[in-house]
Amino acid sequence: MDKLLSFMERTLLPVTAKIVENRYMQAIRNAFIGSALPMIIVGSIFLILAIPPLPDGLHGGWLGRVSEWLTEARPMLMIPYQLTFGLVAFWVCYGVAESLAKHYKMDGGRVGLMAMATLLVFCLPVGVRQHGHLVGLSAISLDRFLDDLGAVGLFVAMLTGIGVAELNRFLLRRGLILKMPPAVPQNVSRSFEMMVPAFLAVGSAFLLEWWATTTWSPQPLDPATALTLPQIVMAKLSFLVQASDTLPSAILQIWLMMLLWAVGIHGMNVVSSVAYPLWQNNLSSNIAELGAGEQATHIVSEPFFHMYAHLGGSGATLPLVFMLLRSHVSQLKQVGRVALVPALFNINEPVVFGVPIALNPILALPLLAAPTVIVTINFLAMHSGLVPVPTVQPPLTMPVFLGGFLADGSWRGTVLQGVDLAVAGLIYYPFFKLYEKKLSHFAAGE
Amino acid sequence: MDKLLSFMERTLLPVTAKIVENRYMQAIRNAFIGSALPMIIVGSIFLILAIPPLPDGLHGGWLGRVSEWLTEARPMLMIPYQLTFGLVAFWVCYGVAESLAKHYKMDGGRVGLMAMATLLVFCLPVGVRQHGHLVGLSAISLDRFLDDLGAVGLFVAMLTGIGVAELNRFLLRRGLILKMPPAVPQNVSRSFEMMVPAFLAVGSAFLLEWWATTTWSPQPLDPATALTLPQIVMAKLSFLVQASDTLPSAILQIWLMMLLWAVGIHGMNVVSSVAYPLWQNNLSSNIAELGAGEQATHIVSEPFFHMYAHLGGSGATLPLVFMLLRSHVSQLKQVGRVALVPALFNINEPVVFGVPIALNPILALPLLAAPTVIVTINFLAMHSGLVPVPTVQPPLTMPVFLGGFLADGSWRGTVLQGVDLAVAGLIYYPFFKLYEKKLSHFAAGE
Amino acid sequence: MNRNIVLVCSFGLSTSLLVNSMETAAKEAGAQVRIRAIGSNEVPDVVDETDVFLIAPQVRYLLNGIAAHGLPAGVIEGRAYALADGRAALHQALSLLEQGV
Amino acid sequence: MNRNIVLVCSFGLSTSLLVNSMETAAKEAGAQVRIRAIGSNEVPDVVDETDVFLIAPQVRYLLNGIAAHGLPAGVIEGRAYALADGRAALHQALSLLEQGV
Repeated sequence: MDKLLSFMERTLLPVTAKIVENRYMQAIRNAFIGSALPMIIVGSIFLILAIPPLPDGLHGGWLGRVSEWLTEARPMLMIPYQLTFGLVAFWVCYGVAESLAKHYKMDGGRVGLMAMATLLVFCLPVGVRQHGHLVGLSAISLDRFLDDLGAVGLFVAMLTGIGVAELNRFLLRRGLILKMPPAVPQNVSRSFEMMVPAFLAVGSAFLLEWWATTTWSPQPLDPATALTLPQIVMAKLSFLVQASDTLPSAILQIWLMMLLWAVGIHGMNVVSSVAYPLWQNNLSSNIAELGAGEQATHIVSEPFFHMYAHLGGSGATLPLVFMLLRSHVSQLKQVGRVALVPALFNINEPVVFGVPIALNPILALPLLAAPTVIVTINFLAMHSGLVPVPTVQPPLTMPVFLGGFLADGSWRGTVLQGVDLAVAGLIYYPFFKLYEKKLSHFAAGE
Repeated sequence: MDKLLSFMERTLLPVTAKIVENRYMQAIRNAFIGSALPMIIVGSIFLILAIPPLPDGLHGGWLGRVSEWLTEARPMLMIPYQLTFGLVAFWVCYGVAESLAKHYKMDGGRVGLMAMATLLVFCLPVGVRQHGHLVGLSAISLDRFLDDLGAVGLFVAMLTGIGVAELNRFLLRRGLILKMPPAVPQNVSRSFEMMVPAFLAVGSAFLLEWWATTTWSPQPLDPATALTLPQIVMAKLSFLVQASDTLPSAILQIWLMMLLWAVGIHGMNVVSSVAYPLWQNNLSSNIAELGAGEQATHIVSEPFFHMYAHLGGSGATLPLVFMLLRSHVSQLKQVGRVALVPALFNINEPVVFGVPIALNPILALPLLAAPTVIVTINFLAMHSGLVPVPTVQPPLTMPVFLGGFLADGSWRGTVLQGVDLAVAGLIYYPFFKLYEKKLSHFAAGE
Repeated sequence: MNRNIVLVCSFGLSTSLLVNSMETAAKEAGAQVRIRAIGSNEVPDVVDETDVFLIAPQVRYLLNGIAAHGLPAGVIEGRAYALADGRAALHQALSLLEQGV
Repeated sequence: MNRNIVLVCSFGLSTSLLVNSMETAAKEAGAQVRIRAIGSNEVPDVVDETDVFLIAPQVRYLLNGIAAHGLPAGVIEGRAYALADGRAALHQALSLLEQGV
């Protein structure tokens, strides 16, 4: 086991470094954390206000009238959500371009705006005819346009952000921009430097969209059915999104995260670099279903892991902290004391490196097993409808029990977290005892 | 005259300082130059491509077919323009918030995005009913939504940018934000710090919009006629926009600019601080008319001054440069040599301070008179339909003749510039000779 | 002259404890240091104002990339990181500084 | 030690000539200076790296606001500005530096 862990570390470290250090992956992660996350979380709050977690079947009385009004006003109350979280691809597009531009020492804000304008072009079908005449944006519905700026457009948005930043870099390097003398102040010279890249970005997006719409849309071209690039790309990638929302995928993802953490690498960080867009898609689909008065059905999203699996931090280590606090080995007790408060906010690096769990042949096993079992339980509980699926993404530091309630707007989420904690505790306990014993032996042997 | 000029300087300097140094005015100017200008100019290029300056009445032949296709495809070809220049308020809103946030040492990009999300809320009527039911964004047309992000929404966009930045500052100062420990990296802590301000900004925009829509829209509320805040504000301010597009207004504006320049203050800078939104409105109205196949009718816009009045720089000093070059006073000849190349790109500080014109009692008169006469000629020429009104905003450094052609897409614009140059030359010439004589006397007296 | 110690972590939520404790340790030891934590993406921005990088163990795969900037850099020992042992981390930073690159 | 001279203008299109000519003058005179031009809005950002401000005549209404930062500041003489007379402007900057605030 010891050998296996150190072999894994040697193998995984370089791969991880490549994934996480890749500048595009970094830009995407920065975009999600820096630009989209506030919109996602604030949007989630508006969503809770628009579709509050009230018990079903309220009729009559004060609460019943509120509930009825809320149902009637839902389309209107969804607006603040739709214009924040609902435009997640728009904010991500800005963030990716801004972050990458800063990486290249260019003006992040300006490049970010240029990427936004470019993405907007991709969200309108081009070359569509109505009554035989070519039509412009007046023929497209606002609904469909904004849809493309949401989860549907995430892949195209990330690519647009990268593409626009790279275009700027290429043109700047080759000197193919309107260059002002060095003495001209930055705000003016930057404005002029943007003109050639902005023209090329928006112009080529327009031509690409024209080609894509006319090539891939159902014929004859019609504003109601014509497809945009985000829709086309999403259709091609929908197998990925669908595949991501299955039990094997959930287990694969948690396994990867925990394998990395077993050798002390930030697994959530690495896996989310790749999986975040898929999670956001599933979450957004849930909200769309909810908004339409249907049952939300997509299970595997960010809160599925952060709220229901990583209880007290990656690996569901909260029960372990309580065991540490009551340990007779003073070293472990000390770790428990330091680790308690962070663990209440789902931060468990003190546990992982203090006990340590990382690279620990005894504790690596429950670190892998506990979250896997929990994820399986949660998936089945949500799939069977016992517990609603998550529709809200609370901040990752949301304490356990509260997080479970907020994420699916139901006390059943809280109960599920309780069950998960008990299961995790049962799995950790024997291994913890074994490790404690080993440490006592060492202490006695000294 | 000498006394008058120095009195004006003493009076105007502090007023100018207040207008230009005001942090909101600075933020608005930065927003137009840094964030909106690239979009305005690139959008103008797309506009030229969509509505190229082809002679009227082309039928048959190769050029005729191109012309016909262009007319047919116009709604589609307008898209790149509509999503760049057409969203000028959207970019200005970001720019104002970003610039003001940076002034307050906050994160410009994040505050800018928050302002954009807030502005989007203002562009949707809230509380509208259709068939008796409250409706959300699906009932609103994309056309009207995007309209509000254009010139119509400029005033609200600037106020939104200022409001959101001030809200952030207020909450930050009072500590009313989710504060992370100082050791948390900036990208994460900023993301958390945005949540309270973003919630309050979007939330209160929603409530304000709800109140505004239900209070000011024609009753009964209907998605087709309900008004948004940008539309309501624009309606209240439309008298200003209309008043701005008159000959007295044009003369007043050029007088202010030239009075300031007469005492050596950057007049265009000061006047545009206030007038830019009005100019943009007039320009956008022209483009809307053009897009609808009508005649553009709004005269007083940015290119009306930059392209047709400030020939060779503020004050139409280009003819003066040629007089300088041929002067027998070596001092003037020297200024002419330095001033020639900048003047070809409409930069005339070397003339203003080299001759000098500023604070020069002899040359202050033609500096005021020449642009006033030119502006009057141009206004009348455009009003009578002899010359088309400007529909495109070339960069301010666009050389004379070329700029006149580009701004209205017609050779008549170039001819008008030629006439203007001749008139300016005639007005400057006697005063120039007088001044030259005075200098020769001095030189002889020495 | 103040030496700049920069801690590199991922989301940085767990690093704040260590920074505080290192600052206390520095005060006790009379060491002239400025300590801050940054996310991995900020590394290129702060290179000019950094004398030594300490890397959190869960992102130790960043070591090679960071060391390429030509400054002393090391991974914080797991237990010191976990227990927010400021003295140990400070000691590690100072000895990295002494060794140079 | 390099002294930082910052020229403040409006759009800055006309200041570039002067910067170049000042740099030439500085080289000739062997003066150790770094010269740059900024827009008026950038003043607060560069205060820390500035030793003296020179203000273009057409934005001379900025003088009071800029002088409030407690650094030597002056308006460039019109003719020196107009003719891109680097020597005169450099001389003005250096004497402002000598006088202090």
